[in-house]
Amino acid sequence: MNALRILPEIVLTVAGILVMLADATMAKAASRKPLGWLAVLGALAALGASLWQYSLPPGTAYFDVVRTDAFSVFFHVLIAGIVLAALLITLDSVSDTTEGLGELFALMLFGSVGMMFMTCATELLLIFIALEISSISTYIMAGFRRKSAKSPESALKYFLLGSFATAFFLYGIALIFGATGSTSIDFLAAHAAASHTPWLLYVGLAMIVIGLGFKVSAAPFHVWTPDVYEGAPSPVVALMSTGPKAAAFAVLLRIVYGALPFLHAHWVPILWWLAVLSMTIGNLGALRQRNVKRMLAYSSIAHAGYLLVAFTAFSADGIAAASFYAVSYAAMNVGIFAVISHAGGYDDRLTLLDDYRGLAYRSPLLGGAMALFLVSLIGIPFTGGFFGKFYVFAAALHSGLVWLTIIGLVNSGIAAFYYLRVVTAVYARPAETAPVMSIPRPSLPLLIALFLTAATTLVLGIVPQNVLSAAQAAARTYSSVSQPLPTPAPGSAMNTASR
Amino acid sequence: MIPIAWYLVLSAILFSIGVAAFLIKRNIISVFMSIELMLNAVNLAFVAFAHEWRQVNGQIFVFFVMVVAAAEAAVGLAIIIAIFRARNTLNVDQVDLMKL
Amino acid sequence: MHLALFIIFGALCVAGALNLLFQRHPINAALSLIVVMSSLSVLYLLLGAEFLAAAQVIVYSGAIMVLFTFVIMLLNAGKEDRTHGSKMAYIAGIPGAAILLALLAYIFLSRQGAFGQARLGEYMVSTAALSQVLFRNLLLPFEVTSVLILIAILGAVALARKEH
Amino acid sequence: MTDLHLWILPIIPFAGFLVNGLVGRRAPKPVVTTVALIGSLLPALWVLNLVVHFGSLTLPHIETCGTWIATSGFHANFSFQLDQLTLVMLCVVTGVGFLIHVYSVGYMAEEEGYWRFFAYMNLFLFFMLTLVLAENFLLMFVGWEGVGLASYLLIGFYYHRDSAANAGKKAFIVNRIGDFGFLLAMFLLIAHFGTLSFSAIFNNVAVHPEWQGAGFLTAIALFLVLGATGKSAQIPLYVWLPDAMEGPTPVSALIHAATMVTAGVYMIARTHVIFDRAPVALMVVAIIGVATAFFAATVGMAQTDIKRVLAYSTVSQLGYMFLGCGVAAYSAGVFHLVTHAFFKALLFLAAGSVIHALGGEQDMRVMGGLRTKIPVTFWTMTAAVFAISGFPPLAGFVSKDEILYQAFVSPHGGKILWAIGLLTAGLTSFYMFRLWYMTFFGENRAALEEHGAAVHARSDTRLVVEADPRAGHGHGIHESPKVMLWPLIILAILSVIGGWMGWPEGLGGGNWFAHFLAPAVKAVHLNYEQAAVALATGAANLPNQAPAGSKQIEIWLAVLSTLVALAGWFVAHWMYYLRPGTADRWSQKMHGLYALIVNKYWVDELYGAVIVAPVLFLARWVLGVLIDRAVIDGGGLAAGYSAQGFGALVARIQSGNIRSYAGWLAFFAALLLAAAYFGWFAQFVPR
Amino acid sequence: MLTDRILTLITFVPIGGALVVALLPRRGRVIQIFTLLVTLLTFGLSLHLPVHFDYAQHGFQFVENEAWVANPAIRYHLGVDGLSLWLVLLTTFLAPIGVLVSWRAIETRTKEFYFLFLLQQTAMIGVFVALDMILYYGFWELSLVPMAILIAMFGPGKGRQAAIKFFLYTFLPSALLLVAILWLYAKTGTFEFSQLQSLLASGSLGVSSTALAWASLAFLVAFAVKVPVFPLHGWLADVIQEAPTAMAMVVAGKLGLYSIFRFNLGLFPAQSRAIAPLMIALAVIGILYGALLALAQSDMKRLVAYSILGNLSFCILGIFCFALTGLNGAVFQTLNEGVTGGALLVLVSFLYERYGTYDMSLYGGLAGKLPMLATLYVITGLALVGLPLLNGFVGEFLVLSGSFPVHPAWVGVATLGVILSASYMLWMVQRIFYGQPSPLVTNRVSMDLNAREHLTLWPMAVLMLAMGVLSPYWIKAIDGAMSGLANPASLSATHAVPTPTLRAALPAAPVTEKP
Repeated sequence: MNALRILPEIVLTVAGILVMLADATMAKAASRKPLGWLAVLGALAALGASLWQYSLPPGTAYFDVVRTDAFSVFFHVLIAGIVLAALLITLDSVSDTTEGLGELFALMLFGSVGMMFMTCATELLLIFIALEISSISTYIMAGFRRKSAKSPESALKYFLLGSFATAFFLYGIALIFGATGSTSIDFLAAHAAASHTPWLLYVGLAMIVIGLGFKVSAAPFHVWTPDVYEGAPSPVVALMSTGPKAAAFAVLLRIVYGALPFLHAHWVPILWWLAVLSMTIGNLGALRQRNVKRMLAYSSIAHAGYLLVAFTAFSADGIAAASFYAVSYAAMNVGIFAVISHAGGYDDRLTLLDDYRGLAYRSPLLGGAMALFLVSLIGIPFTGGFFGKFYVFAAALHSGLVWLTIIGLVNSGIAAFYYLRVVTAVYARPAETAPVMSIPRPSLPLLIALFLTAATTLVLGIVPQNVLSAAQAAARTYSSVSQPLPTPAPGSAMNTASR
Repeated sequence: MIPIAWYLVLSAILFSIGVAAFLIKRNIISVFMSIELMLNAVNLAFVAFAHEWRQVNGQIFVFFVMVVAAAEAAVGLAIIIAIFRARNTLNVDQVDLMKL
Repeated sequence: MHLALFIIFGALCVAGALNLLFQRHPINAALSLIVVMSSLSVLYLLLGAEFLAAAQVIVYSGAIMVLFTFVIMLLNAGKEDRTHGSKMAYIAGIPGAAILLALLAYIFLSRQGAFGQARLGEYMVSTAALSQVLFRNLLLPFEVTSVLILIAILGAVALARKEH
Repeated sequence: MTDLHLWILPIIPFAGFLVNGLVGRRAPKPVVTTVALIGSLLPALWVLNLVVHFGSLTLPHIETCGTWIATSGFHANFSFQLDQLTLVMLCVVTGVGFLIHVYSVGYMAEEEGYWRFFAYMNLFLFFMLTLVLAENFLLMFVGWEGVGLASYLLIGFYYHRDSAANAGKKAFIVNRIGDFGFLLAMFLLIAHFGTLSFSAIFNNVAVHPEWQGAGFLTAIALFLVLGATGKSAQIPLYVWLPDAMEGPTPVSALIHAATMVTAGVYMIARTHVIFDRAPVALMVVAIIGVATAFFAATVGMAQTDIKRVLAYSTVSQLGYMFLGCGVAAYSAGVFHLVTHAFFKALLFLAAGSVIHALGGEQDMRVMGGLRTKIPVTFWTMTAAVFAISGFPPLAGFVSKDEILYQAFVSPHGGKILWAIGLLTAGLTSFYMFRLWYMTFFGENRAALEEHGAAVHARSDTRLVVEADPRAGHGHGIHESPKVMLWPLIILAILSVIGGWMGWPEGLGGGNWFAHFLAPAVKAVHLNYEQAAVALATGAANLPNQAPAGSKQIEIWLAVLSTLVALAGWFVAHWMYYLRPGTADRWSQKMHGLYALIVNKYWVDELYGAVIVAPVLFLARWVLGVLIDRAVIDGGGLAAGYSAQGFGALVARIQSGNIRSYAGWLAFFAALLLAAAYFGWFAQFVPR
Repeated sequence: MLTDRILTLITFVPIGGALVVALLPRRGRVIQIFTLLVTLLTFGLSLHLPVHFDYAQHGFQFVENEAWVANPAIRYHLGVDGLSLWLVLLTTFLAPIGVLVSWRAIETRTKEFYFLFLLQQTAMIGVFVALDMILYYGFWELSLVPMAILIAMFGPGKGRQAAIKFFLYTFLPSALLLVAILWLYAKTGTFEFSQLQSLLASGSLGVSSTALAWASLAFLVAFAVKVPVFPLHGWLADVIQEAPTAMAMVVAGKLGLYSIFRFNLGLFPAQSRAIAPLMIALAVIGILYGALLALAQSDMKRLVAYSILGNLSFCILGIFCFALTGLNGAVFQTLNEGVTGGALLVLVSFLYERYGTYDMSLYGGLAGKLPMLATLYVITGLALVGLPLLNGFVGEFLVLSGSFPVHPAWVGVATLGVILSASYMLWMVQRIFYGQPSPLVTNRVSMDLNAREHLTLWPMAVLMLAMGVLSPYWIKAIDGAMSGLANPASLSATHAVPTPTLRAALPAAPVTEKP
């Protein structure tokens, strides 16, 4: 029974080990792509296992170290989906001779084990270890393009600054431990309010926010993001801009909503400022970027800001909105990196905005997909990006955060500029002087990845009900949030009667 | 009889020196070492709090931090080797290819 | 006795840390760090963490720092140049570190009454007691650590492997 | 109530327009001609039918054939009305219209845009008939704008010529200024009456004597006057009419002399109930009328282009009609309208015949001695010249004299108005005879006989150039074909006898016309109680007590005006027949005055400098460059650049240096911790 | 029954067509023909609406109302009333024309073009039929995207800049619109238009009037930019200059104006009245400004753009005087602008296809070479400047006459616009068609309108005449929808005639006109 509660993690670990072993036994010159398919199978199995976990009754395992509930399963499914797509993207963009491919696939699988543990752990110790698993695997993957000058630098920056932030995170845990004598989320939720040293909690929480803020690239702890995204291989960016982030947000939710909800008067203002700064700095920074990956890095900062807005709502809707947003952001961001890593390749042939001019001429499919994802990133209705943003800000406004909503939506308006610049570039005529770029034919994995992400993006925008219900079920696992989900509209009986 | 708070202050001093060292050191390996210093500072706090609460969990946490630090060290040093191969420098100021 | 030990090894810690800060050769820095770590193990002992004190010496001073020194040697790292690549580190960073120190020290000292006293030998955690918790309540994290180590090995191999 | 199907009247020419407009380009010329003539003849016949049945009608006869605009707050129908005034206008429009159509068949025979011309002409008839038949202001406005459109199209008929295109545009725009007044008048009417129906409004006004002199009625009337000055080419909006002579001559005859330009007069007569309640507006009308009459006459004295002389003459004569209306003698105004239609149409057609004869020459200075060469034209024109100059018993004398008499005796009039009118009559006589002499007498100054068809360069017709050199055409001065001459003759007869239907009572006539028209245009009378109310409410200037004139006065005034006309003739005779060089000498002697007149008082230049140029400057530079480019575009750009500037600041953080990043992190971490510990944030969150 | 779902059909047939277009081969004119058929089908379906519309009833008809998302409570709620009825028809009517006008103008990347074109159709129709705020907002925002991409793809000059300018101009205020919608939701718990309307009207929400004023302002600005209203028109000229004709035809006017009618007047009647003086002033400025700037242009498309600005300002004037007649006129004028402005853009594009420039100074003397085109050009121009019996007059007249009693001075100044509009229109016609043929015109052989072009233009020309002569057919539906929005005082036909007090005291004296 215990094992079933961590079944997806086990599946992924096993798959990772299999990939690793197979890699070791294969001939040096042999193509490692079959390993990728093996990893894809593992991810699929993990996805199935995660979905299967919905049938489990909510409960804990291993002495209350992990808990399986609607919340953790929601994020498990999300992470399994992300890693699945990331693997497919990797398969598409690498060649048979790409170095260290076997390790890359294994690392992706192992990294997602960490991410998954982050979302289901209810013990800060496990959270810390899981966070390290996910972080360290990403540090490594960021440096995987060893021939490039940028990739190791990216890894180094990520590694050094990440460890720096981890130290803060760890200090925060220490202080919380110091305030309560425990590192169990459940214990904190039950007893932390009675701590006779609440100021240790304030400071500890702030340190945790710093650490996690770094992981989710929330301003002002965002500085690493553009550099790291620029240097890392695109398929890896697809993973690391979504998976660890979603997991880190889940952790933040666990801590602020699950463990320390009674401190909301302290953390809501902190997150408020983080949200405002992230949105503003992210969007303004992206305005001038000509490098598409850097631009998307800034964009991811901004999106972290939008997601933080949901946190500040301090309501069940806020949790649901944050969860929903994580899904929609993952879909569109993985999608756009699928396009970028296919068009630009594993070794980043296309970097600048102008390189993407006329992409839709070379490949209508890629151009169209890119436009779709960008439109979703802008937040145009009938895409996941819109509904996520809408739900986030609806939750914020419902909690009376008028100014935050205004700042956020004005920011999304500014953001439209740089996204649209890419859209228009993709659809503009290629410059006569530009060298003809050769876009490889879309491979099967790419098509699957694009279909997955595009379909998710559209489904989330057009028929969001199922995912929304799942997110709301996840939110309901937090009994701590006093504010109930808003009641149906007054006179909703009339709605149904009027037809 | 030492107040626990003194241990905590000591941990804070070490942590801050670690931060300062991270900022000042130019050699990447030294920078990495300052991170280790910061982790050690945190460990001290953990142990102090464990003593305060008479909770063994705090010590176990430290144990895990050591493990993690070891793993990090392995990976970190590998990254440093990789960057040295790519750039032939260990000066952190010269690893700023990507900017703006 | 306790106080004396605390002051001596606490001062050693700080001195080692400051030495790390000001030494320009990485080997010196590494040695300073070893001083810090070793002193810390004594402090752990003072706080009743005998297993940790041992692990500190074995893992940190013994393994990790050896690795560091090995890499320093391997890469033949010399005295670091005082390059001036960053103004921000001085404009924002050092004040930041100072604020951090001041803030934490202020908090701990102004509220020191909230904490108890550490008395030598009053609270000793035996390795057995520790392992009771470690291998029972925290078994899963312990097992998960294996994944972490696996990753570290995998990553170190992948990154540091000779290019072909 | 008998249904007269009044809607058929305008629809017929409209059908003609559609047929010619859609298929005329490919249709053979006879078909075009037939369609066009049917389009103008059938309405004329229908009007005859109306005349026959007129006695049996209850007047005003109103027919509604559909709703045009309908909201809950406002309603306007396609309603037509027939009363005496309408009938008179119908006769003029269809009668003269048909004659000019016939004339045009000859005149335009060789034109390339033959079909286009007739399509436009029928379109004009459609709108003009709509105008006079309308039972409400809105439908009248349809005709009002429509005739403007037809006028625009016809003036610009030779669109390849810039001057013609400019003139058309000018006509339309200046008319639009008038329409602006018309529109505002309608808005006021709607605001005060909730409807635009003539009968509803007029009945309402008629039963409210306490509105005598009321401000809103005066405002309405003054705005209507603005409209009328546009259409009827009065000061200050007359400037388009002389330029309108760029159009083919039949157009000038039909639209810019006989019918369209009189629409303003018709409108004032039609809405006289309002004007009766607005004495101030009446006075304005009278002053504008007499001023225009005099002013245009002076300009006409110095023009050398035959059509321009006639154009200014038209402006001047329209001023007389305004004067008539302005002294509340609406029937006199309308009567002059009718007679003027005859003789001015004739003058234009005859002038067209002259131009035709000379192969397109319009400059009188190179004419002369044509009397014998084109006798029919000469004689018919002579009739018209005498008529317009006011020689008894011709039409012009009767109607003009009626106006002057009314101006003299009417309580709304005044001796000054009369005196200026009389002076103008002399001027009219002078410039008409000047034209007459310069064109038909003296020696032929035209180069045509020597050089053949050399003088067509500034022609309005390419007759000579493009016609195949058949006999009588293209070579030498020749009389026009019969199809052009018959309308001249008919109009000449009408110019002679047309006035007799309004022969004044003072000179022994019955003034049948005035009596016939009276029910439609007679000023509102007050019954006793209403007068009492009017006095009690302090409304001054009760309208139209019976004019305090007498037969004596009427006779004396008639004699006086005849003498004045004779004087004008004599001066012209002396200057242009007996001593041909006199005019030049005088013009040199009175150089300033002459320059003033010959340059039309520089009014065009003045308007250009005071209105057109500033407007264009405003549009191009102030609004276009300063506001639109600098402020509005610039504002957007500035916002964009400032956002990008902030973006640059954000990018500054991204120095690429790890230590800098760490410094940044450390600083904000410390700040965040301090803030969290001291609880600063809670105070900085705007709710 | 299909007819129960008629609005869904009309709205989503285009997008269904778009999906098929994406799969069609890029061969020959397959895509064009297919798109034409789809748009014709949509138009045919939309004809169902006026035929089966109950003109006696003022509420929403053909209603479809189902839950879409449970929480937040978003509903799939569609319906039309007298206001949206004709706007839907206008949209579906212009769609086949858009295809026809693009027939030759868009030769490359047809698949993308028609895909986005059809997407745009769905978005626009959706805006008019959606009765749930979020559904509405969805279509509203969606309508920006195809437009922006098409401008960027096909803009001959600075297409990309224009696209971005357009998008930002409209998207930024729309963000504030979303804030306002969400705020209302937070206060009322519903996104449904009718419920919001009754809740706001009841005044039982307990929100401050200041807050409501800000909310209404957010609505207004978002819509005013899209119209555009005077100082917010910065995008218009650039966009119309760069956009493909089929898009330029629909970019301005109806969406924004409809939204002002529906939401600003419908939800915030009091706030709209409070801001009316400003809007009226802006409208009047806009009328004159648009006309004057049109006068200053030498580029045809820019001229048309400014003329559209001026003409749309009439609508704003009519709206914010709150007189029933004026409101009717404003709706009618909105329709006019779609037809007439669209036709003018089509004509301009036909000229461009022949001579490759929009610069009027290079033209001249075309009337002789292209008589049919010239004729239709003049007709359209006259409709635009408000010649009676054509549609423009009815709209302008209703707007001005209806608004006049409310603000005589402003309306009087606005009426000056009729002079200026005639000036620029006739000047344009003169510069293009009159005078001697320019070198450009003489050096290039070009045919007069061909069959396709006739087919493009005549429906619009006929509609201009029909709307000018048979306006009650349109207004009977509009009037019903507007009666709820107007000031009560303006409803009665009796106007401000000073009632004579003395008359009552006097014996009734029949007035006779003595012969």
